[in-house]
Amino acid sequence: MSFFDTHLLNVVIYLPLVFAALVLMLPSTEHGQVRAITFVGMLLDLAFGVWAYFRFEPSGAEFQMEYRVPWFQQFGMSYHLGLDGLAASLLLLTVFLGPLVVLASTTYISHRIKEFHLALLVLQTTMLGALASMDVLLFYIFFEAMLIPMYLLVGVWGAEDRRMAAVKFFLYTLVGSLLMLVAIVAVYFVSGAPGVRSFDYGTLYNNLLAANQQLAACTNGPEGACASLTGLAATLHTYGPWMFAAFALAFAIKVPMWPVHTWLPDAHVQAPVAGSMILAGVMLKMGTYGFWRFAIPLFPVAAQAARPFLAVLAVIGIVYGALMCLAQRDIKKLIAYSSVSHLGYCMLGLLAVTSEGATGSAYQMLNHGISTGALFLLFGFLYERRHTRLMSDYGGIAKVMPVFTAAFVIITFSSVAVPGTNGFIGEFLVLMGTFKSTLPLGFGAFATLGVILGAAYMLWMVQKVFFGGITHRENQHLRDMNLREMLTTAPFIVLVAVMGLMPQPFLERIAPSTERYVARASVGAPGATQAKDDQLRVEVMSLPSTAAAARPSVPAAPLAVRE
Amino acid sequence: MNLPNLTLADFLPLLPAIIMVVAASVLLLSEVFLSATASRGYQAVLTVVAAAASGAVAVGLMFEPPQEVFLGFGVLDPFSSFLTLVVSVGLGLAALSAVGFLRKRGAERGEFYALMLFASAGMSLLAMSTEFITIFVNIEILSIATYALTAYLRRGTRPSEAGFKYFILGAFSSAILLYGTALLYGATGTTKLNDMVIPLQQALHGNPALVYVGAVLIAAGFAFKVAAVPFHMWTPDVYEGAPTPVTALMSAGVKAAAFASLVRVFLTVGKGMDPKLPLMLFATLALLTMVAGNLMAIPQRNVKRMLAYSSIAHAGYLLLGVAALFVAAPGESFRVLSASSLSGGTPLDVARSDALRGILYYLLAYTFSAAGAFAMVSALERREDEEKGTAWDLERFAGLAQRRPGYAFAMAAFMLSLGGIPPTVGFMSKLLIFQAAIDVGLVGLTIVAVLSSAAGAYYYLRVVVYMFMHPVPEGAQPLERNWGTEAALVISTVAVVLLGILPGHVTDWLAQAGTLFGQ
Amino acid sequence: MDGIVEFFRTAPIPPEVFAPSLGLIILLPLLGAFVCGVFGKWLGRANVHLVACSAIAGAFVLSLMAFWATSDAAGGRVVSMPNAFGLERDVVRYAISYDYGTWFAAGDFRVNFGLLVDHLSGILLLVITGIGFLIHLYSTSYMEHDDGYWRFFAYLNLFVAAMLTLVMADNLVLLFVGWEGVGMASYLLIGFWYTDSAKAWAGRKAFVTNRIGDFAFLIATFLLILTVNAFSQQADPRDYNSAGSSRARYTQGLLEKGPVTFKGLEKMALALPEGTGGAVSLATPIEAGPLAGYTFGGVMTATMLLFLLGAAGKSAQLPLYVWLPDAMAGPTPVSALIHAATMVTAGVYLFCRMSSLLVLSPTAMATIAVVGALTSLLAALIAFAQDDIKKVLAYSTVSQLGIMFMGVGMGVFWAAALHLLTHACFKACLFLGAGSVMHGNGDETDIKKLGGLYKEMKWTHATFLVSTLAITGIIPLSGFFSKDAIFHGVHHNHLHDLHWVSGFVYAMGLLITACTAFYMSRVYLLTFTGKRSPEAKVAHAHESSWFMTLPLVVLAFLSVVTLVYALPLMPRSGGGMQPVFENFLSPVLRPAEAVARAAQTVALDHSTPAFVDYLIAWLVALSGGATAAFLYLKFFPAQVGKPVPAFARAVRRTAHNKFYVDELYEFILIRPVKFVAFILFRVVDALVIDTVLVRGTAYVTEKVGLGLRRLQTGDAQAYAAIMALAILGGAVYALLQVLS
Amino acid sequence: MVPITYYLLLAAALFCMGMFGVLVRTNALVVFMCVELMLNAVNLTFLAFARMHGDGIGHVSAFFVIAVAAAEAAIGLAIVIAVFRSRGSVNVDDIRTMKH
Repeated sequence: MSFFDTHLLNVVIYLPLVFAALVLMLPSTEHGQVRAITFVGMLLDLAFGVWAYFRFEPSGAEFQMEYRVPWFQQFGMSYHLGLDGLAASLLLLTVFLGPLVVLASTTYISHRIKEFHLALLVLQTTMLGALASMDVLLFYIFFEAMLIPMYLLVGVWGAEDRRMAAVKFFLYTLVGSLLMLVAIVAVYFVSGAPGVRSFDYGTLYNNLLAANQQLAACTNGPEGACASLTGLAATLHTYGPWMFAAFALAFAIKVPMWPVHTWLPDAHVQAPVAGSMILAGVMLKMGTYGFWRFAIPLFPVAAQAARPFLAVLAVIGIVYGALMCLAQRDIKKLIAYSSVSHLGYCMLGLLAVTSEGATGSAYQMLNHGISTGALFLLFGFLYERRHTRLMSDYGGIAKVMPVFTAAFVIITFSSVAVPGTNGFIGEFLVLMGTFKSTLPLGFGAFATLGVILGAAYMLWMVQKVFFGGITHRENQHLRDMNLREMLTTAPFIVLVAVMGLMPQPFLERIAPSTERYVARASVGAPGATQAKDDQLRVEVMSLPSTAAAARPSVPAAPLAVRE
Repeated sequence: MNLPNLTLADFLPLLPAIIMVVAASVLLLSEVFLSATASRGYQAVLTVVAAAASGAVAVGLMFEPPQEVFLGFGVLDPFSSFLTLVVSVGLGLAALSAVGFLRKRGAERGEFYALMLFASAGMSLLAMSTEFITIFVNIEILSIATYALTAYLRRGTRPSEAGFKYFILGAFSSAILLYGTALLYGATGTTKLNDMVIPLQQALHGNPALVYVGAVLIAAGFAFKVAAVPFHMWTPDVYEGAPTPVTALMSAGVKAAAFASLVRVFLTVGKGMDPKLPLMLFATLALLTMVAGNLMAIPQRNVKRMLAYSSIAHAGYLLLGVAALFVAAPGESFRVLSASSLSGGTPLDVARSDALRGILYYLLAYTFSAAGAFAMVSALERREDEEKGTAWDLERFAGLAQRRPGYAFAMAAFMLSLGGIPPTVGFMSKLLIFQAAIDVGLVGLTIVAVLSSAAGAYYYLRVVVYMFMHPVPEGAQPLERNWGTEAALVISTVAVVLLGILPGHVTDWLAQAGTLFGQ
Repeated sequence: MDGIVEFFRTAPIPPEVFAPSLGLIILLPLLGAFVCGVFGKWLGRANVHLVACSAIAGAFVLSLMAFWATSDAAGGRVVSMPNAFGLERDVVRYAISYDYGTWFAAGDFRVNFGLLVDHLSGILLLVITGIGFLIHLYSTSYMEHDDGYWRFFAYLNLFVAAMLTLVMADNLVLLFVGWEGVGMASYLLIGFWYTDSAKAWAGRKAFVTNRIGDFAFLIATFLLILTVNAFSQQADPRDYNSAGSSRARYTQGLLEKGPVTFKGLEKMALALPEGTGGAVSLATPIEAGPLAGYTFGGVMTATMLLFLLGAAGKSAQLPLYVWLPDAMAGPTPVSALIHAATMVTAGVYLFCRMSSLLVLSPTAMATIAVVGALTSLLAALIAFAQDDIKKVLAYSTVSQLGIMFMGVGMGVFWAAALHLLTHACFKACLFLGAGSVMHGNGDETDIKKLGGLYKEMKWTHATFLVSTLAITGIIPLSGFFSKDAIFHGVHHNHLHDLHWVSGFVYAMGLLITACTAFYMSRVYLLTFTGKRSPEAKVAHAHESSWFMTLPLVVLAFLSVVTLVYALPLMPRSGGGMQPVFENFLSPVLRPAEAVARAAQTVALDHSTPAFVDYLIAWLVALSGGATAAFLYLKFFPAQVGKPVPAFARAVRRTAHNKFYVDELYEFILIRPVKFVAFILFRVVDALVIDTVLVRGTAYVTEKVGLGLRRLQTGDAQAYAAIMALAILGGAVYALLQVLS
Repeated sequence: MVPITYYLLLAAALFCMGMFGVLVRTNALVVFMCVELMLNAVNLTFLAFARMHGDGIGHVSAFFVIAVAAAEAAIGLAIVIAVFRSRGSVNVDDIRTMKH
């Protein structure tokens, strides 16, 4: 029973914070040291993160490396961490991006360097915490806290129009998540009597499960069968859709799904390279992760009802995002809109509720993190050299930057999902899952259009930027990537190949979560083969202390005043 | 005519108030013997010490069993003790931020602190009083002191104007409150809350008109003190005109005490009337206050005034908690003002104690955040511009992150806390209030609350934007540092963050305070 | 004699020993690509040449071994591989395979790295690596002045690797890897000279057009997967028996190798026809799943039509052929390898591979045949008026591919494959010849500005002549036989309910033959005969080095000798003789024939062409050639100076501008999409969502705040008044409560 | 013997008059006097009820109110003087520098 058996997740999450403290002690003039310490911290975190990833036993319990202590109990909260397959994968992605982001910013960020790295480290902690939280409110706290450092990243180190973008990003997300907060508290209350209810994911889910099954039975039963419902099921029947809507809105904004996506282009365009990388790489996944973990399993019936609608939005997102790209002149904006398109695939895969689709969706989350992250990274290098985002200001730079071009083209192929790269597997699985699902065939067909458009806009951009003759004199003497930049890019390219050719190690860890997700999501589906209970119920460790979560505060006898 | 024999046990509960009063008197007396030029640094120290002492005593009292004091004119219970704690905190922070403020203006005089102490004594007593005349007297004690404090600075037109408005409207409102009291007295024949319950229930069958109108008038009186829309109009002007530390004290202490008394009175009076009335009353007030407060703060460039509006908005959230106290039975439908049948089988008394807990925690949270924010304002304002009213312009905050990273961080913490963003205490306290409201089914109102607080985030963020994302304005003279201000900042920052992350112990007390409420 | 036969029938490396190293055939070029691409700059020209060529050479040797192994019959025991989907006794003969394990799996879907070499893929392996090697050799000299050589060879190796994957894949998804891989490689190679943006655009055009095909390909794959699921749920033992399988084995196969392997699909195809009895037939509606309600036959037709679109993308058929002519922007060896010999024939290969499924749907077959015929004719007509030698060859490629599609569509798979083979030889030869011509004439490609090269470039001229004759279809060259085999089959095969097709396609075929003969002769005559054109860039062309001529000679030689394949020398099982190639491919195509026989969707005819057929075809070809000869040797030289009649000019202009198809697409497809995108961005995204909804909300909020602010007049009495009013309201409400 | 209702109505009337005065009069001093009037109306009410209930609470309350009113008067007049000092007028309509 070593220290790490219990605390590994804590270490992974709070290590960046510790290093933030170290950085805080440094004088803000010591740029080199600040960078070095941050980098070391991120590397260590990567090491621990990888360790955690490999500790995760695919065949083991759903949630592993759990850690739970009482925290703010009379309010039904406990400090509870744990990883399932999906969370582990996303956690790996997060810690993987960490050091690279630092490397990417070494020359990009020239002022207020100490603050910048502080923000990075804090951001890392919040993201990891959100991924590992097993307590809904804990998740919410991290989910919200995440906004602050990112807001600063965009607003302080961003491009010319950064303030607007930062505030827009913040408020956009806040509105959604605040409504979700109401829903969280509401579902906490309806979930059970004072003694048994808790914000803990497991408790919450298990409390709702039976009612959800009843509700599903009557919803898919004859007309008006739900009138006879009582208790929790009845409440869910009346308010479930509202609560789901609140959750869905919050996460849909984060994803972002059409039509609540307009914060993304601004944020991406204005953010510094680090901001864009993390935003695309990890933050957007919080939305899909939220759907996967909370919104859909907690309210399967409402989700079932809303599924066609959401799926339509997802497909619109895919095609619409791609079309937007064709209309852009600004490279970063194009990449941002391509994210909208890619995340549309993730959502579609989720909503297909087939194991292929869900697996593909999860894998697509990782792919997008890598390919789009790399695209932003590479463009960041270019931007450092030329300080313009317009395609028309480039052209023909393949001549002067061959290595850079090669890297960019490889990533581009990954982003347009050429077989052999990681992108293909995710996209293929998502589409197949969609075709296999109970959604009409049209969804799959339209989504597949993205394959064409994707190639169209990405290659168009590559063409305009890299090929043809050099049209601007400034571009004649651009220097090619230096060693640091190559080192920063290499991991991405390696991963593109590795994840494309041997995805099994990654898929294996995702698979168990997928099965459970599908089982839980299809609780609400008509005529879904009811999965075994051990697939549905969430098994988590109970509080070590005897105190039950959410002990009701019993009122004492009124004051003896008059006798 | 036999005098009641009072034992020392009757005076023990008053200890915090007594400490403050004694300290005040010491200050006044010592001031007499000081030459105009003598250093007066000790005064702030003494005030802070008194505040600390009374706070400590209050904490100690929190574990005393609930008891009547002075034949039921007052009551000692964790609720009142916790409020005393809140008041002492507010007093301490205000006094700390006053040090530099007064020195800058060469207005250090003992009566300033003495008045602060008197006001705080009044607040802490108000939290305890359970008899209408006592309540009235205490309200007047704290009001009169604050009237004087508001007009304390004699330079310029603003302080006197603020004082005048505050005074006229304050007197007006207390007259109204008093009239309400009289009506209730007429209906019940007593002014003690505890004795009122039964006559009220009888009156309900007799002629409830007196009771109802009286209740409305009393509510109006309190609504003025807590600055609830539409009784809020004085707030921005007075907060702007008053010396910033005084503003801090008002926004923290006065509001807290008034809320405490409001809750006490209405939990009792409410028993004597159809619960629908107070629910409607406070739900409406909450709705108006939250929405209007936030909306009106949005266009403000004057930070001090913006904070005034924000304090109105916060009163709104607190009123939401108050409204949650008066939900008797959740209705069926989903309306904004009335409760919907969401409640998960929580017994109403439990829900009620949760609501009380939420209110108390919110008061503490708000005290720290607001006092800290005002301390920062007082550190940044330039008195040359006071007449123009630009002394508190957002520009003063531009580039603060480069000039004083520590200050900027602290202010950011306060702003986020006021905006209710985790991981700050502001989030936790809002959470408790919302939880209470949702628990009893005030979902519609809660949704309004969160939406308005999202709107609120905008103007809080704007301060952050100025501090972090705007360049330092050229010709910005260096900020002189001051131990008092910095102490205030450090204390409140630490509190804001710690209470946000580890609310455990405080909420344990609150569980007590909320439940062991003398009802 | 028997000794020799025995020697050829015993593979030097026993199949079971060799099978595991099949992967090397792909890995070698891949490695070459990696080395050339990453270290090419430092290695220097010679080393790069060495690495690239030896990689391909190695692959060629291995392919030879593989090919040999597939024909291994040592001691009369024919090489055979177990069929995971069939019963134990039911093995696949003349084939070796190896499964490198799972690539990816999710849910009940799984894809393996499974390689399969049978006679069909074997012969293609030889073509790819063999011709590939020759073209590498050729390129070493052709690219000698280009300092992007290392990129070039990296791409070329990459392409070969992808193409080999495509051919050796034993399942659709892996095939798709190659399918897109070659697309990617050709994108890189077409845009090889990226500094000329027109060339780079051509690359993008090729890729995107191919993507349109891939879009259909993907959907078709998914439909197949769904069909397999439905089949495995609905089929009953009789179905499995008729396919020589059993439920247990079949589901086991699905578990091990996934639903998209060709062998598995073959089994399903065998089980589907009505003739077999059983629960599932073409007319059976699918019960469950997304396809519920559609019949198996209907789904199969849809799938095959989608595959047709996919193949049309890759093999440059209507409506997606437009990219191929532009693809000539790439270096000439690329055009020879990718856009003549190998990649563009992928569509034909695909259909031969899935012949057993294809024959289930006469509709699809008819469509394929007709599309092929129309494409072929259109391309031929366009080729009439092209003056760029490579463009002419490009269109002739399109036309020849059309002919192959006709064959596939009418069920003469073996002939189509044979034509694929012969066409690979002579078209590669033609392209390389053209390359040699350009190389010798300062990259001049306009045939009007060449001429009289027969003296200067003897080798080039000779080989070009041979391959021209071959493509024109002159006895006794391979082209004649393969093409005629197709036409013969087309003529005598009959699609169920669609008898008119064979007649129509056959007629078209003859017409195409004539046209082919015409434009090819035109190219040949204008380029090599006559006297040197005054506008020639260089006064005297020089013959290329032997690096370039040797491949020409080899290819010319091949394009002669491959005729052997078409000769009816092998004994047919049912008596009589059958062409070598048909016999050779019969192990691959036997299931298709079985299915066709059972389903009676297409009546396959196996008669060998009679002398009359030969004669007709020959005359047609000759007539075309003769016309060309007459026009360009006698008529036009005489007409010089005379005004050309208007209609002639109009016709020529139209043909020269490719019948304005590109412009049409631009107008009906590309412009609208761009326009819609622009409108959506400006109106929906920027205006409606962002400005009106998002910023609008903020704006309204702020305005309301400003409005409320106005109430703060600063007048204490006003404040008091408002308070009073509020109290009044409260009191009134309270009193109302009392009254009620 | 005058019934209590009359006293109450009188008190209410006085209260309303005071309130109205606060709203309309412009001279700060007069406004302040109106407030005093309201307080006295309250006193009247207290006494009337005290009479009705026949106990001492009402009287006590009245005395308290008077005392407090005196204190208020003290501070209030001081403030009015401060206002007069700073702007030379005690006209309520002039005292509106801070607004919005």
